[in-house]
Amino acid sequence: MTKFNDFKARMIDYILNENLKLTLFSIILGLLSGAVILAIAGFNPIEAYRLMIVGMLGSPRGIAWTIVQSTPLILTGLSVAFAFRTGLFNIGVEGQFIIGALATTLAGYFLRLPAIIHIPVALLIGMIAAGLWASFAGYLKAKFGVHEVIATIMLNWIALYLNNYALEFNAFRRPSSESSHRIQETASIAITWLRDIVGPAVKVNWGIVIALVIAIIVHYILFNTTLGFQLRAVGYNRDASEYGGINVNRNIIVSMGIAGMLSGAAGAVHVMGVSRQVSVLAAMEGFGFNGIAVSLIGNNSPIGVVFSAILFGGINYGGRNMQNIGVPTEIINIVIGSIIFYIASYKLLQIILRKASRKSGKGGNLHVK
Amino acid sequence: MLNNIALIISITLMYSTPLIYAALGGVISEKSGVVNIGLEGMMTIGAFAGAATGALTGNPWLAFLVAGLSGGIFGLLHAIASVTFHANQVVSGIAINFLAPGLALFISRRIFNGATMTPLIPLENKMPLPFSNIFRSLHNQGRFGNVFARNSIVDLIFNQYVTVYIAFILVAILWFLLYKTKFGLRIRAVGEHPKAADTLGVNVYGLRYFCVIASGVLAGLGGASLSLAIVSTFRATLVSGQGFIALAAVIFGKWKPQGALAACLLFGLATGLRIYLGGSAVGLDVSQNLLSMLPYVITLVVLVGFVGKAVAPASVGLPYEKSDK
Amino acid sequence: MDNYKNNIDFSNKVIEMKNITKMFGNFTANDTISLTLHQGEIHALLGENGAGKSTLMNVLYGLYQPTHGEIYIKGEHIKENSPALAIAKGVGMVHQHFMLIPTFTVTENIILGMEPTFGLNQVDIKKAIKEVEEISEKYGLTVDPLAKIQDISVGMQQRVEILKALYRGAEILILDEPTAVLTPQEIKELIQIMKNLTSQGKSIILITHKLKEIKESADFCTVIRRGKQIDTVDVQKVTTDDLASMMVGREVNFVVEKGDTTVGDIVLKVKDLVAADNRGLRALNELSLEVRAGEILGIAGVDGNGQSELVEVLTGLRPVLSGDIELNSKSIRNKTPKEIMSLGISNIPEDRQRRGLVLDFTIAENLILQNFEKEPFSKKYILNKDSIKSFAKKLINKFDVRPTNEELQVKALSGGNQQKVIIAREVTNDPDLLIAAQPTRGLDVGAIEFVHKSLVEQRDKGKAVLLVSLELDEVISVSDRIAIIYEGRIVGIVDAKNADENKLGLMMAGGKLDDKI
Amino acid sequence: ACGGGQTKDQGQKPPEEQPIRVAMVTDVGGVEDQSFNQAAWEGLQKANTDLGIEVGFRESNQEADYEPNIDDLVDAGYEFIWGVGFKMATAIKEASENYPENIFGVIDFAYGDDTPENVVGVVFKEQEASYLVGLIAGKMTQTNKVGFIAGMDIDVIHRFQYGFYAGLKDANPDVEILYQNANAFDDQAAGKSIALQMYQQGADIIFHAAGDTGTGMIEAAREQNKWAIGVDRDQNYLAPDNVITSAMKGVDLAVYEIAQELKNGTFKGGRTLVYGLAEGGVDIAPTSNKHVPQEILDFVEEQKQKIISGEIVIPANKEEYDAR
Ligand SMILES: Nc1ncnc2c1ncn2[C@@H]1O[C@H](COP(=O)(O)OP(=O)(O)OP(=O)(O)O)[C@@H](O)[C@H]1O
Ligand SMILES: Nc1ncnc2c1ncn2[C@@H]1O[C@H](COP(=O)(O)OP(=O)(O)OP(=O)(O)O)[C@@H](O)[C@H]1O
Ligand SMILES: [Mg+2]
Ligand SMILES: [Mg+2]
Repeated sequence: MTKFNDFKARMIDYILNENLKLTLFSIILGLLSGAVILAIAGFNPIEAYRLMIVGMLGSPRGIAWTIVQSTPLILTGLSVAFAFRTGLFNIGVEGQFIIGALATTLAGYFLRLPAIIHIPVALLIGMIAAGLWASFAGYLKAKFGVHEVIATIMLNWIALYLNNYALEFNAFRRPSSESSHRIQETASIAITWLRDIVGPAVKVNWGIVIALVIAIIVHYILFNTTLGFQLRAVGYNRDASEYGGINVNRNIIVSMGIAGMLSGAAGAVHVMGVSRQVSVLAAMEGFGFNGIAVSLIGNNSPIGVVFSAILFGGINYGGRNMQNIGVPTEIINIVIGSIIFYIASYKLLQIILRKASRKSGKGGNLHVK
Repeated sequence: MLNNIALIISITLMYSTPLIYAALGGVISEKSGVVNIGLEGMMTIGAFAGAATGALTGNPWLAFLVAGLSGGIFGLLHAIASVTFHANQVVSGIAINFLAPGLALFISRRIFNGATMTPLIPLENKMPLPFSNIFRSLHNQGRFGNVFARNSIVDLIFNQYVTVYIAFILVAILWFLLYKTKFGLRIRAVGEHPKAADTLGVNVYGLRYFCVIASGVLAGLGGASLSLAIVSTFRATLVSGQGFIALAAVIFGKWKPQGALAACLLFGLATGLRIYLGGSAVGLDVSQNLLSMLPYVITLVVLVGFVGKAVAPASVGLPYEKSDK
Repeated sequence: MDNYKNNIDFSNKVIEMKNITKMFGNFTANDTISLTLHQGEIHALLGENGAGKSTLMNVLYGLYQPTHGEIYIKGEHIKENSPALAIAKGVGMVHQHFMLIPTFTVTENIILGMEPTFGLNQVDIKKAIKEVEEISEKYGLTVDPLAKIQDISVGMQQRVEILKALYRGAEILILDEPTAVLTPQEIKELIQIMKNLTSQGKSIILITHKLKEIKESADFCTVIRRGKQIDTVDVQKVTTDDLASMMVGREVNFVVEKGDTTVGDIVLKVKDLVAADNRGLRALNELSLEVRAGEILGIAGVDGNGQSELVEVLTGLRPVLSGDIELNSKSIRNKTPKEIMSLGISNIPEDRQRRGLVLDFTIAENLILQNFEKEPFSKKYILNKDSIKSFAKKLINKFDVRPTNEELQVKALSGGNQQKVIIAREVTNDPDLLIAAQPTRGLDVGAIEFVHKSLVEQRDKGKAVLLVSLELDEVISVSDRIAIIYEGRIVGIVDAKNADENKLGLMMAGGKLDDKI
Repeated sequence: ACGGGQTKDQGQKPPEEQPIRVAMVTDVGGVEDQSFNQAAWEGLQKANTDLGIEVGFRESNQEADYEPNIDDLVDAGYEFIWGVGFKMATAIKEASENYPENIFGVIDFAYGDDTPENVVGVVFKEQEASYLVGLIAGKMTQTNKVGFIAGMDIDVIHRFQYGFYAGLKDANPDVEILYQNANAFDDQAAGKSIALQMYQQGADIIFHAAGDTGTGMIEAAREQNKWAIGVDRDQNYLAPDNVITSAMKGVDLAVYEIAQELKNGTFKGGRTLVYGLAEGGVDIAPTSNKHVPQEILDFVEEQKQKIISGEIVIPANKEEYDAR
């Protein structure tokens, strides 16, 4: 019960906190910038945004899709955030996602198990595979001093080709397709009954629950366990941690491993809930790079990541509705880019907000960090 | 065999060139203490602006210039965020990776009737091959046998687009700038210890602005070296990840222009090998997917085996805040 | 009017700061402080940690703008001050935390911002080196112009800082705690250098916590407490005790109070220890020593003779090449820091911000940095926040850490309070051996008193204490026995009661004593 | 309607027929990708102008967009929805089950006997067009070396590949074939490098089935002043002096014809439409006469008729090719 109160207190903290205000303000400014571009290009920004919002919130279907699209982003965002918290830049989420999806598909297709076992097993196998994959980058850093940014960038591409290589095998590839066999029904986390409500084609699945539970676990690990304590200590000050008896190298590997597991969970949930297969990849799908953005919008905090993933997923999903009036899809990226840009320039926002509050006579205290 | 080697070298140069520009951009920015993860986006906008200008005006040099400028504009954006407003530099860079490609496609659709691909530039309006005529005339003189013939070893290696030579010259210039001039001394000081530089009256913000904008210009040129020389058009997928490879090359090359050059060449070479080995003429019976991993695996192996720990400029990634204004 | 240590030209006021107030947000760091510096004068600035000394000097140097008040340099009213302007007006500042670029050479550091050039703006390094050599000769500040900062001693770095100012033609030098990291020898040299400078017409503002130095070198002293100016006094007319009580607002006890001790068994035994430094050179050269329960063994030596490496080897951060270390008769050679810690060694590290603390962690988190895996702070990998909190509250109270909020990040604490956090943690570990490396560096007298008391307390509880310090005074007054380290070897051990500063100094410099005491 | 100031004339009109609404979901690359998606869109636009059919599209930026895009179009009231590209086969099939009232089509995929009643698959006999360009290459090569660049090692590409090989060998048994799989549809630099290598090894004509990667190949042809053969559309405009012909695929035709059927009410689902030479769904580019001598074109025409009549069957994969 105290645990819950603690969590609730943190939630309230987060919601009332300065960063959130700035984030919201960034979102508004980002949307305004997008509006300017829309207007310059000759579209009616209000109509375009109306379509976007109706797209994401106007119907149970839209809300459901938004959640479905946001689910993997919560997990990839958590992965980036977790690594950031421990002083590592995990730019390899993309590859870890691919590995997680691949491993889960293998487990989902080849294993014959009752659903109650199959689902957790497939999820875990995806997470572990991706965890090992990422911890390899951690190992290279710990053992040879290879910068994790290079290692993970290289591993992204290796993962992509590994996925395609796996699909060269006839036992795995579905004949006359560019995809693998489908996972067994017992490994699916689809919520079929909900489809009657939100629409038959919406891939509603338990992934969101898994993602939220994992977000809480990540938060808990970071702030309430000895592991999190060590990882954060190493993230902030490697030398002091070493002096304090913490095994820094082991922590780098563990941290990358956990970050990888989170990306792997994203891949697993995507497979079990939505795609049910993996396909030959011609290019990066972007779950990982979007995860970086999600993490940053969410201020690298697990709770923030959940909200920002939903926002990101929502804009991405709802934004496509703007095509109805001929707005090209790139606008979505421009809007997202602007939001991130304003979030980055929080100092600018502080200045604007301070001026505004001075004018309105409130004179709020606006110190961030 | 020699011809094959020459061909591999020429493919190496081709693949490396855009990376060299962008990596140099990364070097100068990070030397001054600003991480530039937006290289990818800056390359993309440069590739687009170059190809579009080239297609519209037919003037490759103007196109090259515009590409640099457009990269520079995004550099400026990055500088405003990360220098003036003390943004988290990674965040700002990521923003650019969303904004720049988005804008490139958006503008492309506006000016080319909805097309996400720019019109092909005629051969004669691409960046020039400066030695092409010399080689041809030398060859025509006949005194040199077939040494200068098309696709001879000499031709394959040395008859490159001018962008290749410019890239190499830029490496030398940047090296000179950073390590021989007072400007370079100050840039490096700002990247290592901005406060120390500040207390000596060195203009930390000014230098960082310069370096980050230059970084954008270089990345933009790198994009244009793709769209104005290697090919002659822009597509959304043209850059696809090369900015990140360049970023890796910066670190791989230990934040030095010559190091980044070596890293880019290594990557290009690995790609060249992959292409060479993948040809049916070699008769290697290996999955293309495994072969495609080669450049990335080689990079990792070299890093582990030969390069060792790299030390970044001490203040890279940290916004410099004057304690008081 | 006469008898000043330096040739002061009282008719020439080179600096006048009038009623300077500097606020950070709602916090007043300087509260209407006035200060006058005459040509040729050495003016000391004294105050506890956080009193506002550095802030005042940063205002003078143009790094901060004053909230109120006026600055005159050589009679000229300075309005929009900036480092560049201050430099141009002849002000040079040696900052408390060195402003040197470790990967640059001495020359590069000195000329930065004022580089001689030729051709295409190329740095004329030859000319630069010549100029550096010239000034360093003129003022007796010998340096190796081509050495990298990271390879030279702090004393040398200090000289480079002064040279930086002089290279810019500084007439007025601000030295912010220049002696905090120097050896006694280097301090002597520095005082000589300062006198050289004033005799050549320079004026100096000196910040230091060491009253002895003020007495030795300064003419006037301005005392600041909590941002307020207490007084400006003629140094000749006051005693060190007067200065100390002015500064802290109470009487300060300089004598380390310690009774006799009963020495017990050998706790630490180091035998023929060999280890390398960062560059792979031999830093410890068959070093042997013993520390017994209930005694403080002080290591005296000039910086760079293997002290840091010794501490690192003892705490498991640096590999032993040969020789052995025994703790309570068990070898701890090449064990991990964690194992060593659990066997009973605690350590107050030399570099508290880098090694001692995670600055972004709270006080509470720093207090359990080594013990978070133990009960009651955690159980089965889960942290127990309540017990962490109450533990922190207890220690904050016991060790008088201020402010008392255990949720505060330690980066918000002053140096002295940061040190208290470390001491609280290490002492509470209840070690058999406590290693204290430069434990009072940069602390004010009040804080120093506290640290010394803590060390003696440990000894009295029957613990072994190894004190490594560059402050000879400190080593003599705190230790029971003193081991002199020279070139990675213990070259002599003396009883502290019989210690003689001159003899120790001689041994520290490599000289031999005929008779071992 | 002009008499007596009638104001309620709308009401008296016979209820106008609701226009038929057809939309498509693009693959990555967007609707103006100068390729596949664009061809489909052109077919729809023609249906719009000629037949008054209301048309729309949704662009996908990644695979995960397919399903929401299809769903959106259903929601927006389109009754017929195209998935452009075999990668959308799964999504289209599922949509057809979820929305039995709607009709769906997929380009480049055959569900065979499993084709749902409200789905139509469209496939092309790429091998037939490839065979014809193979004939041209076989006849025109001067070095007796011809190259083929694959985008990936997959079924669709095999149809191009083995049809091309068959044509080459039929026209010129001595010809040596250089093959390379670029393993990417979007790597222009790879396409160019591979082509340079092939030209250097003596090939004088290269055919590609590699999407954007092939654009790089055509660039190499321009620079080396060698011959190239385009794919999917008439790619001569990319290098008018070098692209001698292209193996075209009439995606626009298929899309248009289905629209016509819808309009006429003759549409029937549950089947796979196969577009070969006979149906006019594949062919060589109309610009082929710019570079290919008339006698070769005549020969090609002759062979084309034989294919149409069924006299020659073109191999669509390695097994069939080896069996010849
Ligand atoms: N940039 C700043 N922002 C806010 N407060 C500051 C800042 N710099 C200093 N302070 C505050 O001003 C007070 C005076 O700090 P200052 O550095 O001048 O102390 P000091 O006398 O130099 O101490 P020490 O002896 O430890 O060097 C401190 O209590 C500190 O909290
Ligand atoms: N930007 C800041 N905001 C708030 N407090 C600050 C800031 N900068 C410095 N301080 C505080 O000012 C005080 C003095 O800072 P300073 O850097 O001079 O350290 P110090 O107290 O002298 O420590 P040390 O003894 O290690 O030299 C410290 O308490 C520090 O926490
Ligand atoms: Mg100070
Ligand atoms: Mg201090």
